This record gives sequence, C-alpha cells and structure tokens, in this order.
Amino acid sequence: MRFLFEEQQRSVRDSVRTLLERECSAAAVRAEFDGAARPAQRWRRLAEMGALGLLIPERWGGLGLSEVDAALLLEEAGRFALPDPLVDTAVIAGPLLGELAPASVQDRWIADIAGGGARVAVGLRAFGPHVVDADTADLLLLQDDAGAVHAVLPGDVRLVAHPWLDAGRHCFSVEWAPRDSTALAGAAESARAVAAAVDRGAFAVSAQLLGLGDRMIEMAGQHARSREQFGRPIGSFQAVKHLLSNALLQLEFARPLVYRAAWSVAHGVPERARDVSAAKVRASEAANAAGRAALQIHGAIGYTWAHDLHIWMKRAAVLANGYGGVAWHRQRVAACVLGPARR
Amino acid sequence: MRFLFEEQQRSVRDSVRTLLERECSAAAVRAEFDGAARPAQRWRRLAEMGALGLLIPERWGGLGLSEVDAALLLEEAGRFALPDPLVDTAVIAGPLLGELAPASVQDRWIADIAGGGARVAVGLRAFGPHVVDADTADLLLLQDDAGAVHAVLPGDVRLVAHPWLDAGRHCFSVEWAPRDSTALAGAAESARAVAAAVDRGAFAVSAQLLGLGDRMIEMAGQHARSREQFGRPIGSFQAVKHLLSNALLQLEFARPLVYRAAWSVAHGVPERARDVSAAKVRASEAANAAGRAALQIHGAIGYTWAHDLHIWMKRAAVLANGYGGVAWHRQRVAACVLGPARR
Amino acid sequence: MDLSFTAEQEAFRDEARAWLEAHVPAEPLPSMDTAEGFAQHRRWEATLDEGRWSAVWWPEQYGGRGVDLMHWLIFEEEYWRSGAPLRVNQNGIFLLGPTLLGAGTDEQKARFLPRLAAGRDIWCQGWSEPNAGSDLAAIQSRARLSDDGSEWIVSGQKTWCSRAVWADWIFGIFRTDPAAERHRGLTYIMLPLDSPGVTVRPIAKFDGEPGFAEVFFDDVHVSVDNTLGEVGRGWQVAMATAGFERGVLLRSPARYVEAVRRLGVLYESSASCDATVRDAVAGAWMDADAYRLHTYMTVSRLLDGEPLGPEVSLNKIFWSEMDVRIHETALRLLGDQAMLDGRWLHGWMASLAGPIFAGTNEIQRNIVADRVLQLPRGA
Amino acid sequence: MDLSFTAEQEAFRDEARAWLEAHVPAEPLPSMDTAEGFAQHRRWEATLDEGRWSAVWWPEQYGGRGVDLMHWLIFEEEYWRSGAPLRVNQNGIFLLGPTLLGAGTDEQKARFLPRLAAGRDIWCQGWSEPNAGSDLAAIQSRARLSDDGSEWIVSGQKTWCSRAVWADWIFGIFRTDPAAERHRGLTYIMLPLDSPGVTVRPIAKFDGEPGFAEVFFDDVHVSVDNTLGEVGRGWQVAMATAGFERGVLLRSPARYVEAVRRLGVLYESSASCDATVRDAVAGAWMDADAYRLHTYMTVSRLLDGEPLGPEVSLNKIFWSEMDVRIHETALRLLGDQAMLDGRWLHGWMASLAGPIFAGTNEIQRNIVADRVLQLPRGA
Repeated sequence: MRFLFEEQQRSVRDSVRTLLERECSAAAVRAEFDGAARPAQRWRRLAEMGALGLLIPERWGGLGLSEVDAALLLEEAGRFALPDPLVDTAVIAGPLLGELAPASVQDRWIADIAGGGARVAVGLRAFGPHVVDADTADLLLLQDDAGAVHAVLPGDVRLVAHPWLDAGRHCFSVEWAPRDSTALAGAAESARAVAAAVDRGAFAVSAQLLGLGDRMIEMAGQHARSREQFGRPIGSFQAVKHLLSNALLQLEFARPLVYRAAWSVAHGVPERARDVSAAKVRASEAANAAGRAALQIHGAIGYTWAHDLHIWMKRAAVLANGYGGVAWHRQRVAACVLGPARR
Repeated sequence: MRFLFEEQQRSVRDSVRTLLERECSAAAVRAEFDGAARPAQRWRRLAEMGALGLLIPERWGGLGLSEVDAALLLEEAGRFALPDPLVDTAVIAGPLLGELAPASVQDRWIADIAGGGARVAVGLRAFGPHVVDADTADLLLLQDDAGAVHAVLPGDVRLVAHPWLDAGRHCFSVEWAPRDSTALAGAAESARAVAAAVDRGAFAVSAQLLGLGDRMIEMAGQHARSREQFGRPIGSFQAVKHLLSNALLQLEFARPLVYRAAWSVAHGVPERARDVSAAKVRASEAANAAGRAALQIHGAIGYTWAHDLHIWMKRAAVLANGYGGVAWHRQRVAACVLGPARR
Repeated sequence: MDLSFTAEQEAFRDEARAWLEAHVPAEPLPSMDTAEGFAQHRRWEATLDEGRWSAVWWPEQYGGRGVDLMHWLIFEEEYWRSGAPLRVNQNGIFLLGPTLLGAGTDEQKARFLPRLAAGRDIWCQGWSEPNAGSDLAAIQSRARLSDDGSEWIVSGQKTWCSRAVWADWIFGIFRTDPAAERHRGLTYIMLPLDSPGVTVRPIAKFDGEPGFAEVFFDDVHVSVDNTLGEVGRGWQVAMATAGFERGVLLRSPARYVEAVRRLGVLYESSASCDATVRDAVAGAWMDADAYRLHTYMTVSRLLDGEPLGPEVSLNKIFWSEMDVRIHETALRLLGDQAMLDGRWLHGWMASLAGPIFAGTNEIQRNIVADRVLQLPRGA
Repeated sequence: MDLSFTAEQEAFRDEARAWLEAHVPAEPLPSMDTAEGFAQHRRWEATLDEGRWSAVWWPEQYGGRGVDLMHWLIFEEEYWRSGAPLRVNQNGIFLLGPTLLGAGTDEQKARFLPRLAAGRDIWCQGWSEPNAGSDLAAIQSRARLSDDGSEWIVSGQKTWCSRAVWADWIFGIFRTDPAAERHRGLTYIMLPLDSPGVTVRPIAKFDGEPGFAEVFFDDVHVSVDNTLGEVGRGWQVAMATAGFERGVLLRSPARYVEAVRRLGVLYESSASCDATVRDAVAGAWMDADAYRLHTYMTVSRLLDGEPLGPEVSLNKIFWSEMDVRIHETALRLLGDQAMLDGRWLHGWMASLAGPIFAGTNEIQRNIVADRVLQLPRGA
C-alpha cells in the first residue's frame, strides 16, 4: 500500500502545468469563452509533450501509460479550464478504438490521435444525448440504439447546436444513420469496452473537477487576502475563513476517491464502477461547492462576466452534470454497495 | 387574512408561562429526569387554569376552544420541557373520546380529563408501536389491528418498559386483548376521528418543538454572551453568531407552518394532513438543529448531564421521532403536493 | 387569527386577476437587460399604471390605490401567477418609493411618484462603491454645495447599479460632510442620469448581460430640491425603510410560490423516479409556503401597528437560499438537459446573486446575531 | 502508487486477525465508564499486550512491534472488524505515547511505555481548564519547583479529563513561569492520580455516565523526573505530536469502515423503502471510504519522509461530522425504534461530542484557514 504519485508522475504534472500556463492562460480561456477560435498550437503542444498519447500503446506513437499516470495531468487540465477535447479524444476515444476497432480503423486514427492530428467527439449513451465539440471533431464515435459503437466522419452527420452554460465548448445533438460499415464491433462485443470507456471518461472528468475546484479555492483565497472591508482583509473574518475551509474539506476528501478511481480503472478491479462513481459524485459536489464558496467570497465582482470565476464555475457545473450526472453516479454507488434499489 | 394571535390567546400564553415557571422549573424537570416522581400538583394546576380542558366542550367542564387557542400554550409546554402527558391526554384523548365514545364512556372520562382527574395514554398505530407514560395513566386509548379504538383500563394491560432517550417520560409496549366491550366504535366509524386525532397530536407536538427550540437558542445565547475565551465573549465570534443565526432562521420559518397547522386542524380544511405534516417536518428539523447549534456553542459544558441542555435536546429528538417521524411526514407532504410516489 | 380572505379582499383579487388576464403579454418580454427588452418593460410599467396596478399600496394621489400591504400581497400573488413580466422599475417602486413616502416633501412626492408609477422615470440605486460593498458606510462619493447653495456638485463613483444602463434617474447616498466619518455626514440625493458629467459604464453579469453598471460623477450639478430628507442624515433616511418595508417588499412570496408551482409542473413532466429529487421538490414547496405564511405574519403585525425590527434580515437569508435550492432542484429534474439554455438555467444563474446582493447573507447573519439574538458585537 | 498490500503486510494482517479471533471477548464488555467495565477494559489491555498488539508501531523494547504506521492501519482494520473493545488507555497510547517517544528520556520511556502498553498504568489527559477550553493557551494551573529543585508543586484545576475517574496517571501542561503569558512558560508534567492533594470529581456526560472528571491539584508534589521535554516548552512538546501523529492516530479509519459495515447490515435488515435513507447510507459509505483512503495517503506521505502540516486539522472536522452523519442515518433506519436504548442511540450521543472535543471544529477551521489557506489572522 503506497498511495501517492511517484516522482515521474509528479514531473508530468509539472510539465503540463508549465505548458498550460503558457498555452492556456486565463486570458486565452476567456477569449474562447467570448467566441474566439481555439488555437491549434495548444493541441499541438499537448501532443508534443505526449499528453494525447499517454494512454495509447507505443506502437501507435503513444506512451502506453495508465490512468494513474494521467491523473495529475487531467487535474491540471481542470485547473486551467482547458477547453480542448482532451478527455473525449485522448482518454475515451483513443483506448476505445484500440480495444474495439478493426485494424484498418486503428491504423487510420490512433496514431493521429496520439500525434495531435485528430480530434474525436464522443457520444456514449450512458453520458446522455449530447456530443461536445462535434463541430471541430475529425471523427465521431457514436453509440447506436443497440449499443454498438460507430466511427463516423463529420461529413456523414448533421449537427444541431444547443447553446449551453459552457461557452468555451460547444454542445450538439448529432443526427446520423448507423451503417454496418461504420460499426467498430457488434453491440454485444462492444459492451465491455464501452463500460470501460464510460468509467475511464468519468474518472478523467473527476480529476478535472478536482483541478477546477482547486483553482476556485485559490481564486477565493487571493481575493480574501487582498480585498478589504471594514478596514481589514475580508479573509480575516471567520465567516469567510470557515466557508473556504469547508470548501477545502470537501475537495481534499474527494481527492483520494479520484486517485483511487485512477488505480481501479488502470487495474480493472472488480469494484471499478463503484470507485469511479464515488469519485465522480464527490469531485462534482466538491467542485460545485468550491465555486459557490468562491462566488460568495468574491461578492459582486465574482458575479461579473469580466471576472474569471464564472468560467470555472460553469465548466465545473457542466462537467459535474455530464459524463453521468451526480444522481446517476450516486445510484450506481448505492447499487454496488447496497444491492438493487427496493420498490 | 390576519395571521397573528389575538390578545386573549397571548394572555393564555402568559398565564401558562407564569404557571410553568413555578411548577415546571428546570430543576423540577431535571429531578424527574433523574428519577423523581412527577408532582401531582403541576397537573392539578394545569387543570385549574383550564389547560387540560381547552379543547373539551363546555358541557364536560372544558373551555370549548380550538387548536388555535391551544397553540401558544403547547409552545410553552415545549419551552419548559413539561414532562406530563398534556398532548396525549388533553389534545388527543379528550376530543377523540368526545367524537367517538358512547355516552357512558364520555360521561365517565371526559370531565375527569378536563378536571385533571384522569391521565390518558394513547397508542395510535400511525404513531408507532409505543405508548408513553402508560404506567401512570388512568386510561389507555389503544387502536387494534383493524383500526378500532378501545378504551382500556390499566388493570387490563401488561406493560413492557423500554428504556429510551427521554428519561423524563417512560416508554412502553402494551400487551392487551381487544374486546367488544372496550371498543369505542368500529374500525370504519373510527377512521375519520382517528385521522383527526393523528393530525391534532402531530400539530400539538410541532408546537412543543417550537418552544423547545426557542429555549435551546435562548440557552445558547446566554452562554455565548457570558462565556469568555481569547479575552472576549464567545458570542462575539462570527462562527458562533452565524451558527446561532442559522438555527434561529430555521425556527422562525418553521413557526408560521405550525401556526397555520393550528388553523387547518381547528377548521378541518381539506389540506389539513399536508399542513400538519409540513409543520411537523420543519418544527422537528428546526428544534433538532437548534439543539445541535446550542450544544456546539456550549462546548463540553453542554455535553454534561449537569447542564439542562441535554434534557431539551433529548425531548426534542424523541418528539421529532414520535407522532409520525420526519420521514413519514415528509412523504405525506410529498404525496399531498405531488401525488403518489413513482416506482 | 383568521386565515381566510375577506369578501373585499377576494373581490380585489378577482379584479386584479381579470385585469392581468386581459393585459399580460402573451409572449414573455425579452430580457430587460437588453435595449429592446428594457423599452418593452418600460411600456409594461405604463400599462400597469393605466390599470392603477403599479404600486397599489401607494396613496391614490400618487398613482396607487391606497390599499394596505395585505392587498399588495394579494396583488403580487395574482401578478406572479399570471406570468407577468419582471418589474424594470423595482428599485424605484420598492426601494425609493417607501423612502419618498416617508421622508419626501409633498412637492417631491408629487414630482416623482406619479412618473415613477407610470414608468416614465426608471430608477436605479446608487449604494455600493468600489470600496464600499459589505462595508457600505465606507462611502466616498462626495457632494458639495455650490457657492449659492442651490445645487449639489457631485463627484465620485457608484457601482453594481442594477439596470443603470438604460435607467433615467439614480438615487443614493453621498458624503456631504467630508469631515464626518462612517454613517455620519451622508445625504440622500436623487439625480437624473442624463446630467452633464455622468458616465454610465455597463457591467456584464454572470450570464453575460449588462444587468448592472458603474456610474461615474464628474462635478455633476443637481438642484438641492433633489435632496431626500435631512442633509447629513442620508444613512438614517435610507435605513428607515430598509429595515421597515424592504424586509417585506424586496421579494414578495408569490414569486417563489409561482416558481414552486412551475417546479411541480416540471416534476410532473419529468417522469423522474428519483425519490431524493421528489423529496427536494416537496422541500421546496414547504420552503415557499413557509415564506408565504411568514410574510402574512409580518404584514399582519404591521397592520396591527407593531413595528418591524431587525428580524427582517432573516427574510433576505431565507428567500435567497430558497431561490438557489428551488433552481438546483429544477436542474436535477432536468437531468441531461439541465445545462442547455433555458428559463431554469437562467433562473439558476440569477439565483446565485441572491446571497450576495442587497447586503450579503453574511452581513444579514451578523445583523440577526447582534440585534435579534443580542450577541456581543464582534471585532 | 500501489494500492495492493505486500505479502508481508498480508501476513501481518492474517496474524492479527487470527489472534483477535482467538482473544476478543465473545460478549461486549460493560461500558468503560463504570467501575466494573473499566476494570475489564484494563484486563483487555493486558491481554492485548501479551499478544504484543497494544501499540504495534512502538519500538519492540517498549512493548511494540517496531512496525510502521501502515501496519498500524492494517492492525486497526482487523481490530475494529473483530468487534474488539474500545481502548481504555487510548489517551496514553495515542496521545502520550508519541510524545514520550519523541521528547522523553530513555529512562522515562523505559519507565512509562511498557507499563502503558500493558494497561498497568491507565492515563488521562489534563489539557483543558475551566477558563481554558478553546483558548487552551489561557492555562492557569501552576507548578513551582520545590526549594531543592527536586519536585514540582502543582496547584490548580483541570477539567474534561476523559476516563480520569478510574485512571492511574494524568499528563498535562502547567504554567511553570508565572510571569510568562499564553503559550510561553508552560511545562509538560506527568503525575500519579493517587498523589496526596489530588482530588478527582467525576462529571457525568450527556448519557449520564461519568466519562470525564475534574481534577483538582492542591500543592501536589511530583518528582521533576516526571517532566516531559524542556521546562517552559510544554506547549511545543505537546503540539509537536499534536500536529504530527494525532491527525492520524486520534481516530483510525477502520472505526468508521466498521460502523458503515454495521449500517449496511442495519439497512439490509430494515426493509426500508425510503430512497432518501438509502442515499444517505451510500453517502456514509463514501464518507468512510474517503476517510480511509485519505489516511492511506497521509501515511504514505509520512513513510516517504514528508512532514505533516496543519492540513491534518481537516481530518478532525471530517471524521467528527461523518460520525454524526453515520449515526443520524442509523437512527433514520431504526424508525420508531430509534429512541430506544441501544448501541446506535448511544453511538449517536457519543458522536455529538466529536465536533467539540480535541479542539472544537471551529478552532480546526480557523487553523485550516490561517495555516493551510493562508488567510489573514482574524481579530
């Protein structure tokens, strides 16, 4: 039992943080929230440092590492509110193609994913009817009604945009017709790989939520130290202290659940579903609570579009609601721990 | 629309407060909690001031008043943690006998109840399997499996004592055999009166819970004003201020629900069940929250047997759990407002 | 105690309901934080005034009906039930109105109130400043008398002025005695926003709409006739109604009763089998009902001649937290549709401001602790 | 990261499990807050020591097994799982023990630790005083040196001393420099409770049992050999382990894992169809699992040579609030049996003390805010 990240994993975290400080500044995130196009360079840099191939076997140019190695990187993606489809492309799609797709499809796409040449949008039924960033995807992985996963090209779908809370990413319904030629495998054969992809995705988003929460607590701390009212920093008031301490409490006790989910996904333990859902529940609740505390501490200034906070809050809300919402994951934990619900 | 108590109702409150200050001091309540017998004089005095006949028609020596007139009196009973069976005897049993019993039973008991000559213990199935203070009752009103209410004499039952949280009152299971001769009326005929008695009792306890909560907030305020730490009264710390403010908030927004329940019971409005249950839910939650806040503010001293607080907390917990627990009443509110639960 | 309405009250309710059914726009108006929406909301204020519904509890001579606050609550119930628009002049009607009625001269009442009721003047408030938020007494914006004593010359900056972007007038408190500190030496002044020297800079809020603004004053001249109440006692003038009627007027219960009704409709349509959400919906119903009844109690006390005290701070805490809970419950019911643009999502964003504006809930809890619970003042 | 246990750790677990299965009393012992229960718990400590399980992470020469804290966590998992009794000497083993190991002389370690491990000396703590609760630095109890410098002469009063009624020794901090204030001039001293001049007055707690006591010192003479650490640095001596190992040792996760397992059994047997309670049970499981994993993280960091910081204050807040939630959920499941005497009801009463003792949660939140979040100190 050794529950901490090793030196090499921490150094990945440091590298991606350095990269995102440059490529994913709050100003850049804000610009995209206000409608600017996503800069291609950021995705390229992420590929160069190996972030997109982390979970992809070496024969396709990936690093062949595990979710444990990815956890701190994903946390940084949250901390910087990275808008790019890192989870869908690199965490869900890459390994899913590796497990499920025929060799020709694998050879066409996987190396491209690892190399930053392909963005993939994902529509798994467990995650609801919407597909994020389908407009900028080079490939869509979509599940049909029977459960089979299809690799569909953008030209073969019609997108209906749904304006939503997170202006930095775009939400769509996808109209498409499943064809035998697009199916990666049959529904029955897909089930195991899809279940793994669902858990991998939900874990990855949990890690992002930790980072989002961290950053919002940091924002609130900065504000509380500098903003003065009644002749003293507002952070010296006990109401502010305790509000932020409680937010930190929730986050710090969500953290081990998320890190453990990384392990459970990486090792495919029997309790994987339970562990991922517990992580998603608690990371979602903690990130949203951190946002609410940060907003209350900021007061009116935090309620403005000009301040960064709303972007982080909205990203957290959307990620908490997506990839299986809190209710879905809570019920999954209960089912795993207590058996089927009683009627 | 005039949602306040009239002068006369407030003067009943003042009278009973004066009476209880004398007859039901914290020292007396504590002594009974430690095993002393209940003083007969207190019950007599309550009868003399009309408290036991408030809801009983004048022809049996009662005052023929309504639950609205009783509300503030019941609140005082809570404030002073009155141990005596006021609710079971005067609020539930008296009027239930008046509605349901044959004339001979009415004539035997109702005037005695109003006059303080008879204590009644009540076992209604909606309130669970236990009967409180069955050991000191002159009469037991018990519901059989079919729902009919029986008037049973103490000699005809066997009591099994259950030590429980509220040492000031005693909890029993009652072993008894329903007989035709003890039945007040058939099950079908009883249903309406029993439903009314259930709502009347649950309302009455809600009012007591308000008073219990008030007193605990008062205790906490007194302690916070006088206890010094770090060279200042602990009540000057924002953490203490906000904890107690939140407790007051819950209580003050439970209050109108309880007073409205008095009106709904008194006037038998169609929404009576909903209104009583909302009152019971919120008064229970508020009283328990007041207790928890008061305990936290008192610190270790509040956790001792020597301090009064534990008695008030335990009474509140037992009353919140009894007369239909919070879950039962919450579900009843939901059923009234939203229709049957979905499966 | 009598929880039924009188025949006269029921007739008043019927009249309001009939008028609203005939006049409420069939389609919701665009957001009042857009130019077009603001204009349409202003027209709605005029329509309301034509029916004499703008501020029913004001004296008739100023555009009201001279009815009591219980009637106002009844009107509000019908108003929210009817789906009528939000009140673009709410700060004028509910904040300035009572202060003018209490502290204004007859001339001021006649000059301002009828135009206010008719929406000809839309008002915004000027309380907060960059360094005076929770600590409102730290106000620095100044007004000095002109040499002839006929005008105030105002300089400084106000901020978080809701609806200031398109409003006509601003009211606020300004430091008129530069030597006085904190709550002293402040004066309540009303200014036209088109005065030379006024600059309004919109601030986009959480949802991106310019719902409030900064207002800059650069030697703005305004007649001393626009002083409300005594010079140097602006704090007292503002707070006299702050404690009194704001506790009731700021958020009428009908708003939440209607929100919870819509929540029930959403529950009906959702087919959700999640009993924890059902429980939250029932909880929201109890919240709204408790707030409605609590307000009846408060108004009954007022009509009985009792003064309101600092306990009204509890109201602000309660409705703002309830509002968040209602909307969070709605988002839970919406499930994977929750994050899509829509009325509940926007309502949720709006609800998040509740615990902050009009005095943060932390400030309200301090007031409750200090003045209701009589706990010792803190450091 | 490796979340599996080593073969050696598994063997250690198996050994502990086998021993516990063979030795844990079949019937629960009577409450340790009764004379008879205390005596039985003391005998259980001796039994534990015979098996060398009393304090496994202590060096072997003092009665431990010289294993690391991860092994201690494994032992605790087996201990709680086995239904073994509460530790009557917990203050000695978990509070005094680490301090003695860190600051004691070799003579003191040899003199005290083996007797402590064997339950021959049961210890209670003497921190709080009537005027020094949350504000522990306000300690007034004094110790002055005898003329020949060989003894402390102790006077004053300690309170809330858990298990002091039947304990043998007390440790605590006393003011040895009357001129020094607050955290300065205090000394950590250990005293036999049967010393002349010591009076122990039991205090009945919430449930009526004499679980703690006031201890009065009236010119009590105690050898200076019983000074722990440097004279005048008692605060630092006490806090060195307070921050370090108390965050881990005070409440091991296994206690809550076991409580949640019992909660699951209660759920199984309850036939409750209330989905909101089911949700609370699942929430309790997540709580206990989070706390367990959090502790693994903390111990892994310790074993990696990292120091622990003020963030351990989060542990105290978390377990104490979790404990209340677990018991409240159990009472909900028990329904109309909830208020009857029984293990869950008594556990609930015990849980209510959690947010108060060992530094109230308000104090812990201050520590987190000041020292983890780096917020400015308040007034």
